[in-house]
Amino acid sequence: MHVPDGFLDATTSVATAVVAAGAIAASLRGSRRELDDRSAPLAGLVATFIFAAQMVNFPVAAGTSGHLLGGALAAVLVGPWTATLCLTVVLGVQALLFADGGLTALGTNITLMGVVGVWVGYAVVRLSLSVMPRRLSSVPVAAGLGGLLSVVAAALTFTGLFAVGGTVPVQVDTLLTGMVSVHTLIGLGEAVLTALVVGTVVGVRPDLVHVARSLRSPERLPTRPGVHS
Amino acid sequence: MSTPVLDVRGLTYAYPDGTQALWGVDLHVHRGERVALLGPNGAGKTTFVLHLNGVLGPSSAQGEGRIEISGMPVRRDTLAEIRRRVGIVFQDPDDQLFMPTVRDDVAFGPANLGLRGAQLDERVGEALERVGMTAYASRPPHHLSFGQRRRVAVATVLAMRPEILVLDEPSSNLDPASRRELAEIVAELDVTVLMVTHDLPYALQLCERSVILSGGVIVADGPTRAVLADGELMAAHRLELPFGFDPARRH
Amino acid sequence: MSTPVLDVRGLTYAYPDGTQALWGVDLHVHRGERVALLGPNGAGKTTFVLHLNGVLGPSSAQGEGRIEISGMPVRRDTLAEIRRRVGIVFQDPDDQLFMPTVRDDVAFGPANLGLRGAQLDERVGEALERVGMTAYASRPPHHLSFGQRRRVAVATVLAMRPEILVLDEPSSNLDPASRRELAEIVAELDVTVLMVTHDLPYALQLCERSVILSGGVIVADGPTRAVLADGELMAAHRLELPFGFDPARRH
Amino acid sequence: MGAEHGHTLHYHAHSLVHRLPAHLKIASALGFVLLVVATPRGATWPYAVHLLALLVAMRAARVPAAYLLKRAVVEVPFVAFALAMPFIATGPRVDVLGLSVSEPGLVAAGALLAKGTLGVLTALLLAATTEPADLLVGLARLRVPARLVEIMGFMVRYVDVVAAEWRRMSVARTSRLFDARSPRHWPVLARSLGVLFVRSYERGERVHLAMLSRGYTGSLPTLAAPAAIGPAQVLAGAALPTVAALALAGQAVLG
Ligand SMILES: Nc1ncnc2c1ncn2[C@@H]1O[C@H](COP(=O)(O)OP(=O)(O)OP(=O)(O)O)[C@@H](O)[C@H]1O
Ligand SMILES: Nc1ncnc2c1ncn2[C@@H]1O[C@H](COP(=O)(O)OP(=O)(O)OP(=O)(O)O)[C@@H](O)[C@H]1O
Ligand SMILES: [Mg+2]
Ligand SMILES: [Mg+2]
Repeated sequence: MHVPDGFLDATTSVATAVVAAGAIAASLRGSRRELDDRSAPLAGLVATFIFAAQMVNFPVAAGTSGHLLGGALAAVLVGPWTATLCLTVVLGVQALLFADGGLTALGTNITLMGVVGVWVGYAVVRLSLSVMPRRLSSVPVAAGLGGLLSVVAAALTFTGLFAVGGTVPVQVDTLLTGMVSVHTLIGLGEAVLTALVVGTVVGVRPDLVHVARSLRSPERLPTRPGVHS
Repeated sequence: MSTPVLDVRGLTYAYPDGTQALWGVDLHVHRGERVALLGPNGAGKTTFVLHLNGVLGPSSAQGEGRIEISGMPVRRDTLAEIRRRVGIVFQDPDDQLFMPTVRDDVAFGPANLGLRGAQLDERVGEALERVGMTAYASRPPHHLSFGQRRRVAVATVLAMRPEILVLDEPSSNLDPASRRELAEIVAELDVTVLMVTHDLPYALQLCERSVILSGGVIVADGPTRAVLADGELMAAHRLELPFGFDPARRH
Repeated sequence: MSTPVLDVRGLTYAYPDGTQALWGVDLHVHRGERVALLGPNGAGKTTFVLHLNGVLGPSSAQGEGRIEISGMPVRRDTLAEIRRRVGIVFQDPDDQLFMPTVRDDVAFGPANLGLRGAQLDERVGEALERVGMTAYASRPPHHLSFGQRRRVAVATVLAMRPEILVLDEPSSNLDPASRRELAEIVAELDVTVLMVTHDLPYALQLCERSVILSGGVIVADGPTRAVLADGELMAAHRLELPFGFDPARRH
Repeated sequence: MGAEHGHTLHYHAHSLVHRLPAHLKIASALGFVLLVVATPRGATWPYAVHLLALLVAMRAARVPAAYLLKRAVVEVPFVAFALAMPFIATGPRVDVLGLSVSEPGLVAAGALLAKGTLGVLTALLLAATTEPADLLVGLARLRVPARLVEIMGFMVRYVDVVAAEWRRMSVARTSRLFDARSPRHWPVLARSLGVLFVRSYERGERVHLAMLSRGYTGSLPTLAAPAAIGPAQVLAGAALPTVAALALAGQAVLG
């Protein structure tokens, strides 16, 4: 759903750019709380994965291209603030180096995928975790759900923006049905992949999963006798 | 007695997935000693070694205990100095080599120490010369054979001239001549050496003292010859002298 | 004489960056033979071995020559069958293990051969038992120690029951007892074995025949005892018997 | 078998454009695309001027047009959309080649194609002439927040690590009779994604720790100090947006 240059009118582009800039500023501040010495490399790796996932494009009938978004995955692994930064980086690199999504539409794309996608995904994950048993095995399920709904939410937002500031007079309801039906399908794929990746990571490195941090309890390690030199 | 160069007390460690690898390790090594660290697969040798310059440590997961290098505790604020003193050759050379060419990779450490220009070139040249990889200086390290990568990995650490040299199975994947040459290099250096190895003759040749780590604790510590001669101890920890090896032959 | 199980003629190969690693290799191995492949670091042993099941080959870069496994040429359309027959234990266990758990990883090959259910479990159980890793079946392989990973790597190949077993430095990073156990496993199996190693006593113990690959060509081929006894040949290719080793001791 | 280096979009050459400092190039590209987007739909010759300016820049960079065009396939979905637009858009209809299409849709499609193509080519030219490491330096000099540049730096490094780990894993799979084309095997691929994630992270983590072990403090020691920028370089950097601005102004005056 990368929006290219010239797809939305100037007002809408500027408005979303302002939203994106505000979100990035808040995330820079907010991510300090999520920060430790491993968070920058981890955020880099998450960005790499999302980058790869977004490369796989499916043609979407009456919209632009459709692909996995990764917002929920990022939020689960590194926390929502850092996740917004990750997606900002991914979208920035795509615009600068791969010409995917216009430079002038960067604000729009960050708003859609880095703000709406991330925060809807995160909210869904948190909500579902609060009603599920407090176990590590709940995390992948919640993450999958978050993945599905974040994609649908981003698609709805896109349609809304288009209705307000589209440069092409396409019937909004045609676009809406197209976007939502296709992105529900994509969302299912996103749900499966998010759950699988989060499932493996939670199984072997629960310390790397942001939302699983509170589920682990540190304890003192036992010792065994040995010889002393 | 003088302060030990390496002083470890009550070290425990569990990996993030909960596997506990160290169960209370105590070890003291004095200046100039060459100590072999023996033990079965999965004993915790690598885990232990990675604590010595703070690559692993309490901060990265659960664990307790105290490590001092020449009296300086390994802590977040001393790490830079610790890493200047302790040079580790990792068990997997792929973890160690990351620059685009062999020369850059060997230069990386000394350059971080502040060396530049001719001095830097000399350090790099000498280290590559020692491991016999001069001809490969401008090749990318990830395009070398396994044994060649291991030699470059050794060079990267030699070039930093550490006070304590820690080698995690340095002789594996080396051809026999390189293995002997490495032993000669290590014997020549005037540093404290801790060497993890499964090659018992190699340990006997190079190290006067041996320590057995098994199940996450030190279970034996003494002169290498005595340790290798204790059949019961050896068998209990999956150690045995290789086929055709005769410890009496050259001594 | 019967068709060789392994028949290689005039094999040349250059890596994509232009480094030529093989300069015309000829080798014939007959059913049931156990052959040691010796040679210095960078000789081209791994490059050669990776041709035997088509991981490397003319298609992946420049190179010529012909390889036949029991009379079947290694070509794109025969690869599936070739890989069923040739099992390679890679030099680096990280190149071999990729599934989330040790059990899944060992089961992967046999499952692709069509095994299911109890039969599959039995295969997996047996292979893990052989390398002594049963207790680790549900651990992720990338969280094992180096030696443990190597043992699992061996198990993944054993579980496929290949006709030809190719081992690239299988004993490196193994503790002494595991090293002996591996030798026993290999000696017990009724397969053709090609084993790359720098451990000459190990070669002597396990293989009646040795081949030296050096500078990308075969420079010697004969009974292991005779090859190891030829001091001049050995020295010319950076091979030497280790410290304390007495080839006469047990023979 | 370890990490590979270099990225595939960079076209190795030594030209004026390659040597321009990255932050100048980024600013120039950004300015140019902004002006392109601001060009009103329905205009024709200003787009021709933009394209001409871009072609001159490509010449100066000594990057073959074919090289850029091959990589412009990312634009294909938008082209498909643009081509569909005259048919699905609303508004008055006109006949083109015997087909009835929406007139505003046709105009919008033309503008979208022109803007999209110019934007894509500009970004590709920037990528072809700038190493990722330089791009990071350039972004830092343009005062992009340090944390974003840091994440981007790790991302660039991890691309290589992930690719190398993925290659290892696929060699391992095919050696044990795996066939990626058979749908029966897709669940395996999906499951190995999680492993790939953890493996890549841990490999990257160990390499990073190895770097720290050798005194790494966050910047590569061999990195030379940035060269001073001469007026000629500033002029060269400003050329592209200036031409575009003149074209726009001309359009406003002449109509
Ligand atoms: N990253 C990891 N996560 C979880 N457990 C691990 C990890 N690395 C190692 N372990 C476990 O910790 C224990 C000690 O491993 P370590 O690598 O220190 O052994 P080692 O003595 O070096 O063995 P080897 O001789 O095979 O190299 C083993 O049981 C191993 O399975
Ligand atoms: N990926 C690669 N790209 C380019 N050259 C390579 C690559 N891998 C190996 N080489 C080169 O090819 C030659 C043969 O390498 P190979 O790995 O086959 O040696 P080897 O006999 O297995 O050595 P070792 O005993 O150290 O494992 C060496 O000179 C090496 O530098
Ligand atoms: Mg180890
Ligand atoms: Mg090799």
